[in-house]
Parts: sequence; structure tokens; C-alpha cells
Amino acid sequence: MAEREITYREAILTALQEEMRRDPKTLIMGEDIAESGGPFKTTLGLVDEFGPARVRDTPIAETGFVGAALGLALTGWRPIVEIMFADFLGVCFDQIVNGIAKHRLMSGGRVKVPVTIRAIGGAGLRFAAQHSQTAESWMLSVPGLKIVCPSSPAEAYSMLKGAIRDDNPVLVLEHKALLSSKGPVPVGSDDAAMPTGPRILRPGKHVTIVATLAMVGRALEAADLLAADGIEAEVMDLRVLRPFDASAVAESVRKTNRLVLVEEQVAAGGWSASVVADVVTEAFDYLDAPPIRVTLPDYPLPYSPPLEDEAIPSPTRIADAARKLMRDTGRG
Amino acid sequence: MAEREITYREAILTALQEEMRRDPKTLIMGEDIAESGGPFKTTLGLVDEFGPARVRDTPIAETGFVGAALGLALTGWRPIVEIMFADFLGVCFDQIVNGIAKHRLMSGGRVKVPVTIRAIGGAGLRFAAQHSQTAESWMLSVPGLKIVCPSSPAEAYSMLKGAIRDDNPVLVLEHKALLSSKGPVPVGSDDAAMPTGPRILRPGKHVTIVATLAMVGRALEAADLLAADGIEAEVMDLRVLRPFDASAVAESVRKTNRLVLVEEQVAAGGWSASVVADVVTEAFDYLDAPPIRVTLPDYPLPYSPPLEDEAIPSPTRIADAARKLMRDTGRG
Amino acid sequence: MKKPAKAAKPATARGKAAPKAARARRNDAAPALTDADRVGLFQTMIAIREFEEQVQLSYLEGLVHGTTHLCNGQEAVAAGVCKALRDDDYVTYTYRGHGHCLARGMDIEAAFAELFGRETGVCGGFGGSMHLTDMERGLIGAFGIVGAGLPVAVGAGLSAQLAAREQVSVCFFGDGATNIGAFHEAMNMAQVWKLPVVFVCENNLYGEFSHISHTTPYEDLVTRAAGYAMENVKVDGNDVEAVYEAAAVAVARARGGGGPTFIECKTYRHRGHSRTDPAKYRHPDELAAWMKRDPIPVYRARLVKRGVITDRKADAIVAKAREASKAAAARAAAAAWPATGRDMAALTFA
Amino acid sequence: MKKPAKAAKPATARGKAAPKAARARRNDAAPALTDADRVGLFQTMIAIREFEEQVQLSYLEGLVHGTTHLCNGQEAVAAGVCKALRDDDYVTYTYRGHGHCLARGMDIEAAFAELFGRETGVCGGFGGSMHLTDMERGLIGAFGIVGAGLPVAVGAGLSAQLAAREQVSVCFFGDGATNIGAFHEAMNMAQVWKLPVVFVCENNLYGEFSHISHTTPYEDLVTRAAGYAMENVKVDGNDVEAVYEAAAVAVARARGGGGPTFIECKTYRHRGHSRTDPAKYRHPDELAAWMKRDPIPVYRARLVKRGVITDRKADAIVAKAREASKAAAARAAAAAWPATGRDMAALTFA
Ligand SMILES: Cc1ncc(C[n+]2csc(CCOP(=O)(O)OP(=O)(O)O)c2C)c(N)n1
Ligand SMILES: Cc1ncc(C[n+]2csc(CCOP(=O)(O)OP(=O)(O)O)c2C)c(N)n1
Ligand SMILES: [Mg+2]
Ligand SMILES: [Mg+2]
Repeated sequence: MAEREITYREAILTALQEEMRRDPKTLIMGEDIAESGGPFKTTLGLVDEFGPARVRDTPIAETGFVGAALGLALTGWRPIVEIMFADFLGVCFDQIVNGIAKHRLMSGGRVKVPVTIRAIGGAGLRFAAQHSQTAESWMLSVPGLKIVCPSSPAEAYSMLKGAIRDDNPVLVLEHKALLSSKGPVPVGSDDAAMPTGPRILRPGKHVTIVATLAMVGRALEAADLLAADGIEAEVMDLRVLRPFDASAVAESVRKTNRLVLVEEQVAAGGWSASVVADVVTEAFDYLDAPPIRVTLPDYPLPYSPPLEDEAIPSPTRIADAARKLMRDTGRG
Repeated sequence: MAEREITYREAILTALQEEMRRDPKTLIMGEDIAESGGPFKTTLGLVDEFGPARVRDTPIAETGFVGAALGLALTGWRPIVEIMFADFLGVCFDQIVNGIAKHRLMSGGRVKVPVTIRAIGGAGLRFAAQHSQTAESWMLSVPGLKIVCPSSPAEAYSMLKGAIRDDNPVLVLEHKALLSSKGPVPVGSDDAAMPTGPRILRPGKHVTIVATLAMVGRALEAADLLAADGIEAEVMDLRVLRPFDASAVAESVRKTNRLVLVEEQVAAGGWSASVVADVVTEAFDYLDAPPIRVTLPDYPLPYSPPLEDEAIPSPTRIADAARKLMRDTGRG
Repeated sequence: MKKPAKAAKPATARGKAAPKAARARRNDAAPALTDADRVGLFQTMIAIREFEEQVQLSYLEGLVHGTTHLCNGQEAVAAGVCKALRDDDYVTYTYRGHGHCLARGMDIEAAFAELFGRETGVCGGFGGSMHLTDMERGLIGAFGIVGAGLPVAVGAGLSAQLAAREQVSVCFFGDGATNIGAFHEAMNMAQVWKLPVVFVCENNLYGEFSHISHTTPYEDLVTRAAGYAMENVKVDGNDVEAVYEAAAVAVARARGGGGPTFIECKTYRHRGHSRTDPAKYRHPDELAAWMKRDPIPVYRARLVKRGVITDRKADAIVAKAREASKAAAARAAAAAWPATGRDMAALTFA
Repeated sequence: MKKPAKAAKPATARGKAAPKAARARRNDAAPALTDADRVGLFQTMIAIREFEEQVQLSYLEGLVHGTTHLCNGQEAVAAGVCKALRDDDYVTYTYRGHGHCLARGMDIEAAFAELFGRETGVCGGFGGSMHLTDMERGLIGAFGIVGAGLPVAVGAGLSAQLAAREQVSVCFFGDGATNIGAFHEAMNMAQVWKLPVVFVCENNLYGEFSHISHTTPYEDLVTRAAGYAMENVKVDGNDVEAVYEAAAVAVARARGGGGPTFIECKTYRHRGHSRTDPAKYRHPDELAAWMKRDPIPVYRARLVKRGVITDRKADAIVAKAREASKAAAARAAAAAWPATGRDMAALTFA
């Protein structure tokens, strides 16, 4: 094990490489992932090491190859599939929600379904409404599925390793705006457990800010802005969307008494609503004001830069929400 | 217009018949809906009146015919599609969430998409994990889509009429356990606006109970149980899941100060979380205790009767939640 | 402008796992059946028929919940195809899957118990009639979503190809399933990757209640296979030996690295689509004609005529199967319900 | 056991809208092109080429955001097919849709403005390069999800059949799209219902970066059509007149109630899949061979040789188109950004 400063993209690639070396029963399938290394180059070179049987270009047939992953998993393999844009989860939705996620329980717990689904999502690159979704809200309610979402190279590395080793279906939602971000990663690490809950990235005592994926960086920027005003924000990366457990957030709220949530999805049906609902249950008496959710607005994402920028939660909007909470609780 | 006592199934059929008479640009497509009248017999006889061109049996190709509905809508028709079991929304998910729901905004608001999608969902009939979902949680977050869910024959009738006349995509989620339930319906009514928010079915001052679809009846039963203890529950049918607006619930909570939500979906990512989050925002100071959500447990629905019964919220579980709230707030 | 195409030879795909070229047993005839095999085929069909007759009786007693999809009339397909398989082959099937499971040797008491929702069910009561699974017999999944099993079978076929143990993956599905996208993606992938997958289409002429002519541009579904340049064969699905022969050829081809085959079995279901369907959409003459071709009496007569079996022996087989089903159903009905109040986490996640 | 099938005659479907049997202009030849038509085809191809060259320049200036998918090399398909259409016909296309839109007469300034994300864009800046829509020209939708436009085109075809105005619905898609389920469902439905839909497959041999041999069991995609017993034709997609002729026959068949046709246009994209793709996966010889067959110089040479056009005239057409694109791009670049801070409800819901 050695800590190295690498990109999120390299972290994904390294995790794939290490796990494919470790376990000959792993394989990866997806569109244009072999010789071309994938449109986002997260599989570059894998085919040279593992060959085209284990690094497999598929037809444009997400239902086909995601379904095939279930067949592989049931017969002793540990397949990984890449969904090029998370938006395309829509075309293989049935195989995920009715097939992969349910097969174990329907069998009375007698089968294992070790499938890893990697999907690259996210807004901010002017890809318009059909290529910018992180799309996790579609699946927050799907029992039998695990969902994790890495916000940094280190998380991308360890979550993916954990997902591959997990004996259950795991959706790893990666964010395309983070692919070139850099950070220290403990490469060669053999410790690869799935994350079990949120992580505090910056401790603070006045307000808890919870975010995921690309919003984590923006939350940290907001915390800087707030610090200039003397407001100490505790920034948490939620990390795990399924199975859903907000108790660590509630714990933070017991300290800060204020909660801001930053979600790159619309408010209705998103994880921030579930966090609020659970935190209200667990820490009702500790909330000094209603939590504020900073989310996408309730329309499909527009293409034009000013319209897209307006839609995505910005550090300023996040900081403003925190300031409002301070004011509402008489500390502004 | 005449008020008649008819079933939910007949209410659906009557609404279809009336709207298809009213507007020659309406048509309905689905599997086995023509001569056979559909597996749930909600289209019985329509083909005799409107012919096979407007009451159209499709291949088993939900992506195909839901996508075709978009093409029809863009070219002057007002298509209705039937999804035999709401669970099958998974196989045409992309056409709904990335196509139908987004086409208008992506065009800059220059097209209209008057598509009605009827999907028959719901548990309680021992249909196991792939044929029992109401499935709305998959789509709560989809901007551009409207979702309504009728809990009674009158609602089934008026919501469907409103949906058909609406110039936007509307998903009407019907519940198969309600199909034979009876109630008064104002047949022949020409007033068919889409519902704009929840409806109070039973006024009360101690606790607000919000439910949808088949859970509405159970909430009313729970209210009877509670009444025996002197607890007056206000029962609301949420009715509209998209666009999402919980302000009427907040208003009720301002009166009762207590909130129970009953949802035939798992808790994570469901509408009850969104209601809680919004009510907390709007009526924070009026909540005397954290709202309680009575939902499906977090696993796929089992087949066996005792296991299925255990999973679905019962009147007793609902009443118990309300009683707990009363106790928690020192009124038990 | 060139001529319209009719079909094409597969192009050689790049970058796929090397087929085991050595033994391309492609056009071999099926291994000949012995008389013992024939009696076995008869027994399998009888076991399925008697199982489902008992399901129907149990249904009327209120023991079977929800819905069930019986395969009466189609037994020859399950029996014939499964006869051509090895124990370590993989099979996917549908909500109409009792026959396939029994032909693979699923314990009938565990099957009944599953239909009855009991603890002793093959899925502990969690799956029910539409979701019988039994990994030990390669019964990797029953799919309630039309077409959903096909990509899964392709995955099992890929697994077999990679494992190089010459296993084969078979998927059963109906005529209606050939209209859905999953069918297409699965057929295409199996052919591109030359996977050892046998696609068995039970063309019983109807989806739920709609005749194939409403939903498909022709009645011979082998035409679908031509669109993938896939080996294909049309067979009388009510003739168990014909089904076996077609399957044996396809299975040998698959084992030998010769790639997938599409088998269309022309057959008919005697009952409605599911328990609530009186099947009024079918002309009585059509039903009557097919009842005359019921695979079981037809095969029995043939075996008796050929002296493979006596009438007495045949009767004994039926009686024994009936008795076995009845007894198994009784034991299943006496089994406990699954316990409630459990923490289901361990059943949801491994 | 019967013989394997190759293809089949469509069975008569029950319960579908009666085809307008009167005029089954099925095998008619295409209406002959006049010299003016030929110049028009050339102009259309040039307009598309110059538009996209300008897009590339504007891209480098930072005016085009996100990604773009250019169709250089494939202009003959859009030009030839659209020449066979009426103004009231419907068209669906993809993220690689600039050519189709321009061939249908989309205003190039509004197109540039959309790519630049401006208020004056054809979708007000909401759609962008991948989602150009223009209902007035029958341009009912650009689909960013592979295959998603095909069922929509089938719906428009059904609309046309029901309206009985003899309109036709055309959908453009790539070779890669023939691997996805939506393709299958759309082809099947169009054939069962005998809809006036023309499926135009632009077979440019690649998906994003993968050669067709990785993903499809053959290179001639007309074989797909045989699987639906659908009329089909393979055509040199770089020969604009050949494309026109094939399309005109298919369109006439569709208008006359003769049902759908699948047209495979063999073509090639000169650039990579999208702006970030240097297209290194292609052999330089392959590219060079196709560049020699660039539809524009080839057609220009033919027209000059036949005396339809002089070199001077051709140069003038190019110069004019280049100038028009440049000017339109400049105007588009000067247009305002869409206003922020708006209530988007009215743009989301009608
Ligand atoms: C995606 C999907 N759509 C619709 C259904 C409802 N359904 C169940 S069985 C069936 C008919 C299937 O016909 P076929 O494939 O011929 O099989 P058969 O039942 O005749 O064995 C339909 C429409 C489903 N289960 N899944
Ligand atoms: C369902 C889906 N999967 C994957 C993609 C990503 N993608 C965009 S274009 C493309 C290749 C399409 O190839 P083809 O159909 O041949 O069209 P071409 O780009 O060559 O015109 C892919 C894989 C997508 N947009 N939609
Ligand atoms: Mg059938
Ligand atoms: Mg292509």
C-alpha cells in the first residue's frame, strides 16, 4: 500500500485493476470499454492486461448486458458493468429494480447476486437533459440494492473495491465533473470494505451541511465562505444512499442544531427528503429550525450555460441557506 | 350528470368511454385491452364502440407503445396507454423519464405532450415481488411528469378524465386491490379538472393521517379505531404526487400538531419523506412530535400470505402510530 | 440500389473469447433414445401434468394464492428439452415455469409448498408460483417480467463459455416474449459472442389473450432468428421426441462451441393464461383440434403401439404420479407458514 | 423436424386499421430527378457540410458547449431521404442530427443559436446540439438515448395512418442503434400495423468507438429487416441520388398503404464520434478509402461531368453556403443568453 496523488478517473481504473487481479472471477462489460478504454477513459488499458473475455465491449444493449450480469453472478462470477451515462439506467431499469435487486429475496435468500453497476452521472458540463443526471432518486426506494456515491478519488477507489467484493448488487454512482479531480489514494490497499455511512469532512459546530458527489466540493467551498463570517459548518459526505441510514447526520445535528442538505437532484423524492424525515425522527428536539434543502429546481436540466448554472446548487446558495438558518435561529 | 354507485373498475371504464366520445383524437393502447377488455377488465367493450384503431392491442412492447404515445402526442393525438401492472413501468422507464417528461422543456416549451399513462399497481393479492408494486417512488423525482393516484371510484373517474384532458404527461396510478370497491361517481360529468392537492376525507383535530391509494381505506379504518379511544384523526388523501405540494398537509398539521403518513412503498425515497421534509419546512413550530411514517419494510415483497400481510401497513399499525404520537406529546 | 436481403452469414467477430473450435458437432444427429429414455420422457410429462392437475385442485381448496399459470398441453417442450441437458447446465424460464422445474427434477413437495406459501417451499415461501428457483438443479430463475429471463440466460451462457466446462444455458419463453426488447438484445449478444445458449420459444399462439397475429408480423417465429443469422429450427412442440431431437442437436452445437440456436416449438396451452382466464377468445374448434394433439395421449399411444410400454404400465405411471402429487400436496399443506417478525436483512442481502 | 427458416411472408394481422389498399404503389420507380433537383441535392449537402465546418470553428472559439456529434461524410443520407419527403411528413433523428434538421429546412441561425445556448435558438437554448426540435418542419425530436426515437417515429406513423392524410414518418438512426431493444419493438410494431414508417439506418460501421463486428453478427443490417419480414433495401449512403431513389420508393410504398421499409445506407463519418474523440480506433487506410468516397466531391464531379453544373457554379454554391454559415453564426453569437431567474413552470408544463 502506498498513498498516491491521483485523479478520480485513475482511482476508478486502479480499483478495477487491483480487484480484477485479485479475483479471476471478476470481469467488466460495457460500451467501448475495451480497446478504447471507455468514453471517460476509466477502463484504459484493462483489456491489455485481462484480455477481451474479461474486459468486454458490449453492443448498445444495456438491458442485455445488465441482465447478463445477473446470469453471470448467479453462476459464480463477479461481474462489473459500466453504464456510460447514469441517465441510461432508464433503459435497463427493469433488470436492476425487478431483477438484480429482487432475485435474492425471491429465492428465499438462497442465491447471491454480486453485481457491481458503475454509472457515470452528473451535471455541469452542458450535456443537457438526457446526459446530466446522477439519477439516484429513481432508485432510492429499491429494496435489495445498495447505492454508494464517491465524492473524491479516495472514495472512488475504496467504494468501488468494496462494491466489487460485496456479495450483493451495488450501484456505484460516479460523477463526471469529478473525473479529473485529484486527491491522495491509498493504492494497493487490501482493506476495501463498503462504506457504512456518512463521513465528516470538516468538523464544525454551528450548522451541518450534508452533500454527495460533486456537491461535496461545493459544500466545502460554502464552508469556507461561512468561516469568513465566523460560522463553523460541519460538512458531511453522505456516501451511502442505500441501505439508507441517517443516524450519523442526526448525531451531527444534535451538536449543530441546524441542517442544510445539498442535492444534485430535484427536491421531490430525493435523498435529502429522506434525510430530513429521518433526522426529524431521530433528533427532533435538537433542530432549532427547519432544515433547508438546496437542490435542483423542478424542471429538466437546460443546456444553455447560464440556465444550467442557475439550476445547480452553488457555494453561494449553500452558504446563503446556512446563513438564513443562523438568522432564523437568532444567531445571524 | 348523474351520481351512480359503481366500482372503481367501472369508474375507469366510464371515464375512458366519456373522454373517448368527447374527443375523437383520443385513443388507448395496451396489451390485451381490445376484444378481451384487459386483464383487469378496465377497457371492456370500448373496442366495440370505438373500433380497433382507437382501442388497440399492442405487442408486449412497453417501450414501443409508450414511445409511440409520445409520437402520437407530438402530432396531434391524445393517447392513453395502459401498463398492465405498474411494475412493468420498469421496462419503459426511459421513454417516460427521459422522453415523455422532458420533451417539452428540451424544446424550449414549444411542444405539448398530452400523454396519459395508466398503470395498475399495488399489493395485497399475493402476486409477489414483481407484480405488486405501486412503483411511484421510481418517478417522484421526474420533472415534467404529473402523477395522480385515485383512492376511490369517484377519484378514479375524475382523475382519469382530468389526466386525459391535460396537455401534459400524466401518470395515473391505479390500485388493483381497489378495482371492485364501490362508491358514488358523478358519471356524465363534464367538469374534469386534475386534482390540485390533497383532499380531507375525515376531519379531526388530534392527528393528521395522510395516505394514498389502498392505504386511504386503511387510514380511515384506523381513524375508526382511534375514535373509539376518543382520538379524532383527520384523514387526508394525498392524491397528487407530482407536481409535489405538501402545503395542504402543513395546514392540517397546524391544526392537529401531529402527523402520520401511510405509504405502500418503502420509506427511503418515498413520498412520505418528501411530505415530512416539506411540512417541517412549512409548519415546523406546529409539530409537537416527529411525524411517524408507516410504510413497507425495506425488502422486496414476499409471496406468502403471512409475510405479505406483515409487510403492508394495517389499520392497527396506523392506529398504533397515532396513539404513540399522542403519548409522545403527552396526550396518550 | 442493391437487392433486399433475406438473411446473412455471421461475420467473424473480433475480440471475443475463442470458441472451442476442435469439436464442432454442429449437424450431428441427436443421440438415439433408448426405450428406457422414452418411458422416462413419458414419465416426465405425466409428472408435470399430474402436478398441475393437483395445483388446480389445491387452488380450488384455497391453498394456492395469487395467481398461477399452468402449462397443460405444453409438457412435451419442457420434457424434451431438459432430456437433452446435463445436470450442470443452466435454465431460465417464466411465470409459466412449473414444467421446466419438474423436468429438471425439482422436488414436488418443495414446489407445492412454495405455491402454498409455506416455510418448506423451494424459496421458503418468498417467491411463489411465478418465481420458483433451485440453484442445485441449474434452475437459476423464473421471470415474471416478460422477456427478462433471456439476458440472464445469456449471462449464464457467457459464464459457461468462460468456465470452459462445456455447459449450456437454456431459456424458455413464449411467442409473446419475442416482441419485447430484451429478447432482441439477448439474441443479438448470444450470436455476436457465439454463446452456448439455446433459446426455446414455446409458441402457443397467444400472449395473454391476444392471438399472435395481433402482435407479430408472421406466425413462424423462426423468422425472428433469421434476423440474427442464428441457427434455428421449427419443431412440433407437442411431439416430445421431436423436441428432444431438436434440442439435442442445438445443445451439442452449443457445447461444441458452435454458438446459439433458436428452437420454435409449436404448441398450445389447454387452459387460460392464468387462473382467472376462461380463454373465451379462442375458437372451440381450435381448442378441440389441439386437444386431439395433446402430447401425452399422443405419445402414450405411440409407445404402446411400438410396444415400448403396455397400457397397464402407462396407467401405473399415471396413477403413481397422481398419488405422488396428491401426497406431496398434502404434506406441503401441512407444513408451517414462514415465521413473521423476522429480521429480513439477511434474506435481502448476503 | 422442419427446415430452418430464412424469412417469411407477413401474415395478415387482425384488428388493425385497414390499409388504403387502393394505391399500392409498391415497386414503382422513384420520380425522376430534374437537373434543378440535382443542384438542390448538392446545395443541401453543401449547406450541411458548411454548417458543420462552422460549428467546428465556433467550437474552437468556445461558442459551442458540452459536446457535439458531427455528421461530416454522411450528408448524402439526410439530403437524399429528405428530398423524398413532403413538408407535412414527420422526422425523428438523433444527437447526430444537424444534417437532418438542415435538410428539412431548419433556419441555420436558429440552429447555431441553439448550439450556442442563446435565447434565439430553435429551442430557446434549452435543448442544445443533441436536442434540436422544430415542429413546423416536422422535426419532432432529436433523441440522445440511442434507439429512443424509433418508437416515437412509429407513433408518428400511426398518427399519420389514422389521420389518413398519407403522411409518412421517417426515423434516422445508426448501426449501433439496431442492437437495442427499442429498435426491435419499433420495427415489429410498424410491421404488424403496416405503418407508413421509413427506417433509415445510417450504417457508418461504428458505434462510439467500436466497430460493428464487435456488436452485431453481420455487417449488412438489412438482415435485421428480414427478421420482421419487412421490405428492405441496401444502398450506397454516399451516393445522394441512390439514397433519394431508395427513399422515394419506400416513401411511395408507405403513402400508398404498403407499410414500412428499412433502408440501410452504407456510409462513414469523417470525424470522431463526438468532439473529444480523435477516432484512433480506425485504420488510416480505412479512413483514406472513405475520404475518397466523400459524397460531396463525388457528386460534384458527377454533376460537372454531366454538365448539370459548372465548376464555377459549384464554387459559388460552396462560397455562398460558407458565407451564410459564417454570417448566421456571427448573428447567433451576438444574440442574448436566455434570461435567468424565470419561473420555468410554463416551459415545463403546457
Ligand atoms: C414486460 C411485461 N409486460 C406484460 C406482462 C404481462 N404478461 C404476463 S404473461 C403475458 C403474455 C406472455 O405471452 P407469451 O410470451 O406468449 O407466454 P405464454 O404466457 O403464452 O407462455 C403478458 C402480457 C409482463 N409480465 N411483463
Ligand atoms: C441507451 C444508450 N446507450 C449508450 C449511449 C451512448 N452513445 C451515444 S451515441 C453511441 C453510439 C451510437 O452508434 P450508432 O447508433 O451507430 O450511431 P452513430 O453515432 O454512429 O451515428 C453511444 C453508445 C446512449 N446515448 N444511449
Ligand atoms: Mg404464448
Ligand atoms: Mg454508427
